[in-house]
Amino acid sequence: MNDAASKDKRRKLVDATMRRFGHSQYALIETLHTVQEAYGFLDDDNLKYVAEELRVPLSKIFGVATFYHFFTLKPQGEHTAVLCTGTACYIRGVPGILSAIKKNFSVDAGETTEDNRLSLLTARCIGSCGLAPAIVLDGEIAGQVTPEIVVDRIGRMIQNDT
Amino acid sequence: MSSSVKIKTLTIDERQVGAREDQTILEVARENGIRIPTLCYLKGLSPYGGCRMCIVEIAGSPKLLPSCMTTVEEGMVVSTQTERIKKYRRSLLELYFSERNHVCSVCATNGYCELQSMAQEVEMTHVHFPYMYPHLEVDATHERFVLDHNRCISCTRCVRVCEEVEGAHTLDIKDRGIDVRIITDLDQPWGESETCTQCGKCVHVCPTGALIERGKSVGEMSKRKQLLPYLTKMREAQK
Amino acid sequence: MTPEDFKKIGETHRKKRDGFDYTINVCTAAACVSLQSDKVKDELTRQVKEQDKKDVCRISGTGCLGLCASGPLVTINNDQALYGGVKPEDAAEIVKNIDKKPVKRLQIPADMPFFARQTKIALEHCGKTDPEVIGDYLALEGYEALYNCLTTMEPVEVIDIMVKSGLRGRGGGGYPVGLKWSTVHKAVGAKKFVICNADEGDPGAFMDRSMLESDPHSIIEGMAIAGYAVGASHGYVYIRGEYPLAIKRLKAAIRQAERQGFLGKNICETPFSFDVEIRLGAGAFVCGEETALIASIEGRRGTPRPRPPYPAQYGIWGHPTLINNVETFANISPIVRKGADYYASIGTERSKGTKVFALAGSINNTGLIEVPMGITLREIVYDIGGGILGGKKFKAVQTGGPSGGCIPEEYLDMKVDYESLAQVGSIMGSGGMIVMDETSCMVDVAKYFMDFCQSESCGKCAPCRVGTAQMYNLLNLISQGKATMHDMELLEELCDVVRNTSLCGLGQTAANPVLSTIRFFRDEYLAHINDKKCLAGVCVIEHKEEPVL
Amino acid sequence: MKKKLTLATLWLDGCSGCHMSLVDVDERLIDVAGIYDIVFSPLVDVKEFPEKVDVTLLEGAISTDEDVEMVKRVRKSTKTLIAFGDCAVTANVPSMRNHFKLEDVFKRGYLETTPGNSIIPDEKLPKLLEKAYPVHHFVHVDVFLHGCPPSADNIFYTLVEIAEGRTPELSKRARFG
Repeated sequence: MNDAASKDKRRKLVDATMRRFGHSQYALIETLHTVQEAYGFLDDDNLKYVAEELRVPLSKIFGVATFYHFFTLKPQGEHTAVLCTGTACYIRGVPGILSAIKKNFSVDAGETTEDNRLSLLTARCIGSCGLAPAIVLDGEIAGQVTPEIVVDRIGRMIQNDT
Repeated sequence: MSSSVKIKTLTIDERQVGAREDQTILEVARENGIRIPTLCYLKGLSPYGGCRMCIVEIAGSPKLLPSCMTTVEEGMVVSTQTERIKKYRRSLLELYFSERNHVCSVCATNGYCELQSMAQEVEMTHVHFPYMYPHLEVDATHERFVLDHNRCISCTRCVRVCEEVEGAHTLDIKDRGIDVRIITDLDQPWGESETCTQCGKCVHVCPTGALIERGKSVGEMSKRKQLLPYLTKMREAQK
Repeated sequence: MTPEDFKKIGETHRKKRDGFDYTINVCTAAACVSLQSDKVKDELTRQVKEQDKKDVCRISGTGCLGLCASGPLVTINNDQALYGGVKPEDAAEIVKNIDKKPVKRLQIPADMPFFARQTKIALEHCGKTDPEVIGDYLALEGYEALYNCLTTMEPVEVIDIMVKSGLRGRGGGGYPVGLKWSTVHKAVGAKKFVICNADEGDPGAFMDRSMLESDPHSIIEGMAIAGYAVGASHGYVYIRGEYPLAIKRLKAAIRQAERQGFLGKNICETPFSFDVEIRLGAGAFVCGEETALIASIEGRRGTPRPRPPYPAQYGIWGHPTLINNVETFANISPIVRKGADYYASIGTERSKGTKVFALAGSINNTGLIEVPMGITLREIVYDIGGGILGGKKFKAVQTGGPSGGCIPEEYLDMKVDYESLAQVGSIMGSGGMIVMDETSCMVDVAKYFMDFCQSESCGKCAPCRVGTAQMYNLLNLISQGKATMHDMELLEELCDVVRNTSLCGLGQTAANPVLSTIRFFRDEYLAHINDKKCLAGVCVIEHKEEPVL
Repeated sequence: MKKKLTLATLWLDGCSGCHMSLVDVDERLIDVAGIYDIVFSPLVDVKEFPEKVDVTLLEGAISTDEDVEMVKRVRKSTKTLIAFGDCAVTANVPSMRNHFKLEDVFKRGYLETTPGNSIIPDEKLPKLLEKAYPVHHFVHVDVFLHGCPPSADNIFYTLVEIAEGRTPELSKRARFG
């Protein structure tokens, strides 16, 4: 490991998780959680690093990382919108909301806009069915939304810091 | 056989057979010359239970169980060829053929393919489910072998032989559901893999034309079926 | 730590609470938090200070009060007043009126059927305690059940209570809890494990989340009792990574329990040791399946393996393992405290006790409810749920999520229990209950669930991997008005193949939403196919003749 | 003497290899001629598909709008329809274009691989379907005679069995595909 990397605070968090589990192979998923939390996504360098530290084959770590939808191998945009697609949300208008976002911000589910301002994700259910339809904007849940409200709020969210 | 191992008696297809208590229905059936079709099972590799071809009916159980992973029990009554099972096996095989692009007439393993001969075994005349025609890659970057995802049935024999017998674990499976694919290392071209030992075991355990040797044209790629049994035997002898 | 000690903690805590004339509880479960109940709480605290009522009035965060549709919710002394839709600017008025008549415009009648028709056992503490304070839990007899089990009962006696209570696993399958515990107890193994399945995966279900957010100690206590009964010394909670608040509260609760000696070595000064670790799920529905869950805890792809052997014999790292879900564990301590007979006196012949449901969809009172088994769907939808949103016409209740079915109006008077639901082609499931009105298209609903199943299929076995994708494609054709009756036959055939040949529960039940909608709403399918029409007006059908097929 | 059956043969999107295999029946063709009257075939000079045919051997996949019309027409007039060879049974080689966009197929087939001023043919030609399909995708098929091509033995066996009023058991006689 080079100096720059060893000084990397984020790498230390990853190391701490692996240490907590005695560098056991069983710690793989917990470690990937930490990597994603620290770096925002799972990049090749970290996958290789974790593979080596935990003595897990590369193909296995890649298999695990791509099996779980919580993990992402692509960097996220500056802002994220996670649209809940649970049953309650679905029957109360998710398809309309999704197409409104796609249309207004030219972004597909699971993708990031070209200017890297917005990542649009879908969640199978965020457990806020009482608030259906719900969307999580930069970590904050907005409930009982309509296509208009969502477009407005995302618009304001991604413009906030320009 | 150690003296502590118990012997069980069971019935398979109306035949009384004896078995060690740790044996699976499939093993006992094969020992007794009763043929149960399999795709993902391969002697010498850990059982997987994914292809579902080896499902059997067990009296008293409403569920069909995979014989490759179900151990024998005293008094068990097993049926391997009921009309119901035969129908399901045919449907399963049709699903396999519909999943990817299995064009036998231009396949290097045409005539040596286990999927192809399975169709004959289960009396499949045609695929009545819609073909899905996914667009899939062929990885021909390796100097000796080719991985053609069009022919892969995701049985993971290659993954298991690479991990369990060769010990390299170059191969694994990525994503899930209909999107699963065999990968090498971090999903990079096979030719760039630094962990592949080029042993070729994956090619020879692959039941279809998904893994072949380079330069083999239509109908030329036969698999060395004796390779794994031989290795298994030699390794057991060493222990 | 002796029982006297922890009773003392509870007592002190109770006294501290009783020292105030008023306790204002603000719901801090996820739904209310997302409606800014945290800001309401801050403002209430400020107002209490400002209006100089600090000596008589305390503010506390609390778990889910249930009626999520009317959040943020606030209670005064639990049942003195219940306020809904509270905004930060209402805080002044609430505090001002604390010793006077309740604020009418915010008040929700506490005797409304939504509350009156429920029976709370698993949710007994929800909304009454601060989930982040162990003292609150201890003040309500918390950990007494564990103490009693450890000091006065043999493990088999504990199991016997579970057998007699008739409690069945609340994760979906309804396997008798006593029997499962007994199997793990009898299993031979140097090490045994207890796993709490909190990977709540059904879209449209939030019971586990609410319970973990509202009353984490009851889950921990339930797990510890289970550990004692089966002979395990280590427990895992496998929880969805998407539930940050629940994870935070559970982590805090585990730490508190360890500090007070309810987890760790020699619990309550007995030889029994038990610890609990959290493992994060990472977004894979199939990990609700026991063997897939175990694979995931072991750091592998969450693919299931054929059973037998069952985890009770061969579980995590090959050791005997007990797996129950959150609601099941939440029931354990109340059953031990109140007795098996009490629990068994509630419910129906074969489905004892209560069931927690997450009521959502096109219904007025969405929220978290706990009802006795045997209640009718009509009572849930119309009395507790307050009827259909916007006065629309009822169409179906969906239970069991992607493994369940849609129940039509003609069965509204059916009793809710495991057997009845199975008879109409649905399942109890983990407790998601989605009400649909006339604006929902049942073909579209079936397509929705099949899309879910195909994207959650692990891909290990061919029938589920290919079959669910094939079924989704066919449903898509039907919904677009491009299908023929032949496609309908193929769909029904695939349902049969996938159900009977798939490796695990996901595939074996994936066809249920399709089968149940075909059974009860066949006319909607036929309208799409023959008349190229979506009766509910949901599906987009292009009416141009296709030049080619 | 028993009344002869009528036999039609045709190929749609196929290479005619199956018909070559039919000719490979060799001297047994005389036997075939003894049981069947060939009423429509590339081998005989009839332009219109007859109103009523006992048996039709249909080679090739269904790839164009004309193919679709033809196969429906054939089905309507035929008592026993045989999907003749792998292209008819599985869409085989013609289906290899199915995982590409039609547009790309045209580009590759008419522009990129031909030198000079090449163009994509206009509407006067039959319109290519998005995908090539097996025959049973459009109409009911009575007998699936697979093989690429089916062996002469199996063709002869099939024709004889049908003439004798039996259902040919082909799955065990030839490998699939």
